[in-house]
Amino acid sequence: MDVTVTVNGTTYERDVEPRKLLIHFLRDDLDLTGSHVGCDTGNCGACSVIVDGVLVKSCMLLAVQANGASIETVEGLAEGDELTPLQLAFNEHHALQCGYCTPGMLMSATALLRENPSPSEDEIAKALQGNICRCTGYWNIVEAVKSVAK
Amino acid sequence: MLLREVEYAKPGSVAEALELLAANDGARALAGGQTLINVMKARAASPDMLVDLNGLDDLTGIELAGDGTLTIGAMTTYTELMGSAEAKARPILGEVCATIADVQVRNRGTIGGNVCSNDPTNHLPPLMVSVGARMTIAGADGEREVSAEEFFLGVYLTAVGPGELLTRISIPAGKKDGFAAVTLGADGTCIANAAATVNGSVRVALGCVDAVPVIVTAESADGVADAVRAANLEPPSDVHASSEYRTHLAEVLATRAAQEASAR
Amino acid sequence: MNVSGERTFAAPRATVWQVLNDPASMAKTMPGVESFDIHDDKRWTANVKIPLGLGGLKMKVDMEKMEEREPEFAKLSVKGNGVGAMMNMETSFTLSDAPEGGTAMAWSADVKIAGPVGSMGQRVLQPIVNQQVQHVLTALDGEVQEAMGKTG
Amino acid sequence: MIQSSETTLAPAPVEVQKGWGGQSVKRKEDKRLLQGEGVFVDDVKRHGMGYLHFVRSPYAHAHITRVDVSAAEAIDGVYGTLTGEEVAALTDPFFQISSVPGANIKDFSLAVGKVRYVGEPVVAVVAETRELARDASELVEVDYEPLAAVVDARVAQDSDTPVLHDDAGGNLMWSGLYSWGDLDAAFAEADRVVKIPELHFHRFNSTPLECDGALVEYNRGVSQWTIHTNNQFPGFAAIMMGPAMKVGLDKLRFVTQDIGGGFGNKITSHPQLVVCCLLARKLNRPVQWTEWRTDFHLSMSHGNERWFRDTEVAVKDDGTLLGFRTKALDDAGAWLRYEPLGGVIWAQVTPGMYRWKHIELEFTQVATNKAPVSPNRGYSRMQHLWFTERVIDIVARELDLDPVEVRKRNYVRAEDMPYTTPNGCVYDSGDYAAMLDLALGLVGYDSMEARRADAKERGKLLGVGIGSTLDSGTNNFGQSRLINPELQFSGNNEVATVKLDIFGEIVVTLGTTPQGQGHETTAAQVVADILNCSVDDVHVRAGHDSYWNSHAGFSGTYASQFAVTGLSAVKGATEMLAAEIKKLAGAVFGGVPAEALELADGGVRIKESPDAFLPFMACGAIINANNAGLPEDLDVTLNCRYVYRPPFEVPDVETKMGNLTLTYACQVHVAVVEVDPETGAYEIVDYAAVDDCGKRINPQIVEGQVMGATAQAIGAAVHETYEYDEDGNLLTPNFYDYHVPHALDMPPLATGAIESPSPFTPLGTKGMGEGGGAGIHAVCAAIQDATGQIVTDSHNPYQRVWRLLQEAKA
Repeated sequence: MDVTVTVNGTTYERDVEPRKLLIHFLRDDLDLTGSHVGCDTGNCGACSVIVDGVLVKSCMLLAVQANGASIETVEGLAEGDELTPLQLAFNEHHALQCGYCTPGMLMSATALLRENPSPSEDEIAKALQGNICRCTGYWNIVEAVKSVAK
Repeated sequence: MLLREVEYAKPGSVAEALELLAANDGARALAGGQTLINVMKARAASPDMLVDLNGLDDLTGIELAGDGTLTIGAMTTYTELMGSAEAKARPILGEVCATIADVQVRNRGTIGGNVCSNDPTNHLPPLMVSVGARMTIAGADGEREVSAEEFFLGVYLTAVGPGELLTRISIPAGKKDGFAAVTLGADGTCIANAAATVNGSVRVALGCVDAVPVIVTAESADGVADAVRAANLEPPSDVHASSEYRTHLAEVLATRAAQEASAR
Repeated sequence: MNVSGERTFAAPRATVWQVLNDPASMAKTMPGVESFDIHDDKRWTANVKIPLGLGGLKMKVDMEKMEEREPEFAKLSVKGNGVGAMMNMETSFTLSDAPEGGTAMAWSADVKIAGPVGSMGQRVLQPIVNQQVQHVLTALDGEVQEAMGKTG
Repeated sequence: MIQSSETTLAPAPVEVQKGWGGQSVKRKEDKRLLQGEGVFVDDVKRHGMGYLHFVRSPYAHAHITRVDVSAAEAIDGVYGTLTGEEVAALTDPFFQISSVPGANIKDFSLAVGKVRYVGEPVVAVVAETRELARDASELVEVDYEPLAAVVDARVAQDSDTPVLHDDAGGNLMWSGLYSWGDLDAAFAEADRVVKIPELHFHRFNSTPLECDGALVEYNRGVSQWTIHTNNQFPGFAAIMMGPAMKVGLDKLRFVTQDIGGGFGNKITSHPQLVVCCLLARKLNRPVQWTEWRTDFHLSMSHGNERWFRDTEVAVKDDGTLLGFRTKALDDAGAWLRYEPLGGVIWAQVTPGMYRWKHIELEFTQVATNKAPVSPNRGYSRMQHLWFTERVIDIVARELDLDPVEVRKRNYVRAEDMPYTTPNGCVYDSGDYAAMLDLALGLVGYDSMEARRADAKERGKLLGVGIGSTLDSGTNNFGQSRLINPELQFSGNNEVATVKLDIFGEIVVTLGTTPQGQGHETTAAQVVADILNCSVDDVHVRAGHDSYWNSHAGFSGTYASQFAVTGLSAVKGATEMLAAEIKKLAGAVFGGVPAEALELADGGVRIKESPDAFLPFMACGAIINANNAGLPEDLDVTLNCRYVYRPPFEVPDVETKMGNLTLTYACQVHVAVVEVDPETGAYEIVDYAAVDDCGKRINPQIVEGQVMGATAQAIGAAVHETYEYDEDGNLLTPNFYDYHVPHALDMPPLATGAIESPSPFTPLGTKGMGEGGGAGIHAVCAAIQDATGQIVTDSHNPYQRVWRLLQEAKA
């Protein structure tokens, strides 16, 4: 089936099998390998992206379902080499180690901050509940997000 | 990961969706996909065709009638329900939805999908039973309505037959509700849960203990534990809970839910 | 997983025995049978599609009668091979004359399920198995009644 | 949510770095990872590559009676398959570390003739797309004849138990008796003998978020494979794969950039890598393999499950520990992929943190129909340390003593350092009692009784528990000879190269395969301090490539050693480079001796006349591109390779004595839990983690490691378990049932640090990446405190706590 999506401002048109998950479409067909796969049951959130303004796990959405959508992924956060305050805060607070969960974490935190620019610590943890990190224990991730909260 | 081949259809109306479902034996409705897609990844089930209900306006929306009855479109997401001013009329709904999985799942997962999958660990089947929800099912011959009690038939099986769709859920007015669960970590997989509603007497629906929610009633919260014992539950054992432990949790959680409901 | 139970049929033992030992009648009691092949009086094969709410589970099921003592006892081995699941079941039943008339059947089954479906967890599988068993027993009742109709 | 406190102790005079070392320099690797520009193994693509999917066993134990791949191969887009039969013809079984009987098993990269655990790879299928490869794998017909399975190590050696490996003649894989000191004397001297019938350390692992994978290319012209993989110990993979594939190690090139977590779990992917290699050659195209989560849970690197049985502890009435004897029974799963090294690795921490003098441990490892075990963060020591901690708390309870006092009475004391253990290991430095005080202070231990009363009012049972462990780092591989005296391994090594390139770039290559430990950053800190430049001027190459010539036999990232082996190699290479730069400058300046020169401001200058300055750019250019006229005997390349070799002797095979590890970082954790007595559900309401890893090059990275180890320990203690049913089906094959901690599950954390530099390492550092699993015990002890019942399992889900409470009532 023909699928047209706009990812980080660029429009792509591809022919895909209906069974292809959005995450595989992004990674394999569009070569946007920033979003990752860490599980096969929709638990880990490493594939989190924002579709038409809504934070979703791209492993529980078919690529054909995203037809016509505007998608934001980790690759689109920074303007060129200019990291966002959130990305800088992750560096400042050592909120990443292996970096595999990081793209999903950043997307979840980005979605949170758009909706709630001054989240409490509990609200941050609740917003990151869908993203598994096995390296950091989350404390520094929460600190990083807190540091850019208004 | 990696689904089997499947056809995909995106109907423009409920009628078209019903036609597609009726015409294709192996077709399944795709709601939020937060359960179905995962089951398909495991290839534990592989429908021949997915009929995508996303975008069908007739299946969304939350209305509050003058008598306090809430009518919720089956494709309403948990997030939409949590944010709905109308849904605050029955506060337990938003409260329970807020504990389902995580933000991403709540953004996609739908009320209709939750009840139609009727996984024994889901939160909404017992809640729908305790609040006395009524489910509207559309088919080729029009619509019919069944009570939540009649709706749940088995694991992954409901009164929604081949060629049919759950279109909306209506919930009568009320506030005296409670919900209690033991989960694997915060908002994790459910080990046992219970939903209670006080309407004169107490009505509790127990989740995770059988293929469908088990109803017990009592005069007051104090009598709930006895009522659960009298139900002679034989819940399944699994890695998280033996049948004995689940039986015990059912009793404790039923009482807690009933106490919460009574206290409102 | 072990499941067992007892059931009484309003029919003489010979009729119940006949139904239970007729592959064609048994086929009618199984959920979602799409085709059925009888190899000999001890072995038969069914292609089934077990109806699950999320989509049917297709399985090729081989049955073999391991033991029988007419008209009271039989033991069957059932091996199912599906893409999402493998099932191994040993089931047996004992018939006796019920005190209040009719035939009493005591049955038990040891069911093992492996593969992706198996990984869905006991809390899902156990209710599903119970559900399918109920389906079989209800259908069995119907078959026995039908056999009564034919013979009576 | 987080609070920190720090103390510095310097019991021994140690030269430590000044300047960049010791600063929390922001990580150099973060930028690419934050932009989604890391390169993980599944990101690597090649033209015409085929995707590999494994057909896996649905049975825990079965004979394979028939394999038919014809239907799969007939599909359009399927490139080919590989069966166990082909593997058996093309390769030799993997080399076994074990002595007999484990030495006799025949381990191939696909199941041959028999399957031994659910999820074992049986056939590999390669196709044009990922989906198609899986489709085709469903068409591979395999007939099995199921056999009874053994899933409980305790009955594995019974006569009526099925045998996994007929070649081994039974399920016993390895056994050995370790006995040090004088047990009889200890028990004669004891006032009390505390008996503990059985303790169980459960099966789990660290579940790195990225699963295993590879992209393998075969270069037919030079008969050589390039293996892009996230294997974290390519040196080990190579020595397993080369002999099996009957090729020299130079034919196996390992390339890695970013790895999505390892924790030891990515050491033993060599069987899958062999399959990829064979198929890349057979099909003459690049082969890509990505392991999915369920595959990982079913088949990869479970941590060693261990039972401690018939334990007897000799103690004095005042709580002085004299000695213990126990029988450790280790469940290896179906294959020995790194085992039975777990049978000796624990001996690095034989007495735990205590001054026990007399110890006897009978170690037995058996095979079961479960996934093979392999190293997991805290490998084998964690099990043993949990055991020693459990003994302390059980003894304290039996003697009605305070667990804090029993610990302090028996801890190895600061003044005893360096301390030689009964088996000849040397604890380098530390003050365990001071760490405990710090940790207790962080949770407000003094006010615990008031909190207990407050919890009781709210209907909760409060408990507080301690876990004190060692993270022994930098292995002496000579300990493998205690397992198998025939083995020719000993010592350890790691390599770094540091060079000055043509435009003066400082380029560092490491032999390691980091998975988030920040090696690019800490290596740059060490280099910058020696070359007296900025960390921004140091380019540490990302990842690992065995063709960079910067790897040694033991290269990799495992076993808590980078801060010692890796950074010492970096230090050595950088010092060589610094000396060469001075030598070159001396020649350029016309015979100025090295002592008169100094490195500063991105160049080298004469101390007395700083205007005589040669920038690094000039140095690099002269040697690399403008070298005419240089003195003939000037042996300067500005490309320095250094191999760090820690000071080790070969352990004594007879007495099993020897120094098995160079450094001992230490952790003291305290957990406070509140139990809901009606459900057994509990919450960790307070947590303190105090760590001492000697000199910290980058305190923030160190704290990050401590936090991660803490979270993993909490996860293991409360939720994470690989549990099997009696037929050998894994009941927790995904994150739905294998619950790892999420953000909302984390307790408030207070961290503390003490620095007691190691006197044995060039930088005063100690390896510290694994943590010792202190948190697992802290939670167990807290539950024991809250319920009043002895905790005998390392895993305490709500259900088990509820049962403990039922037992307390009864």
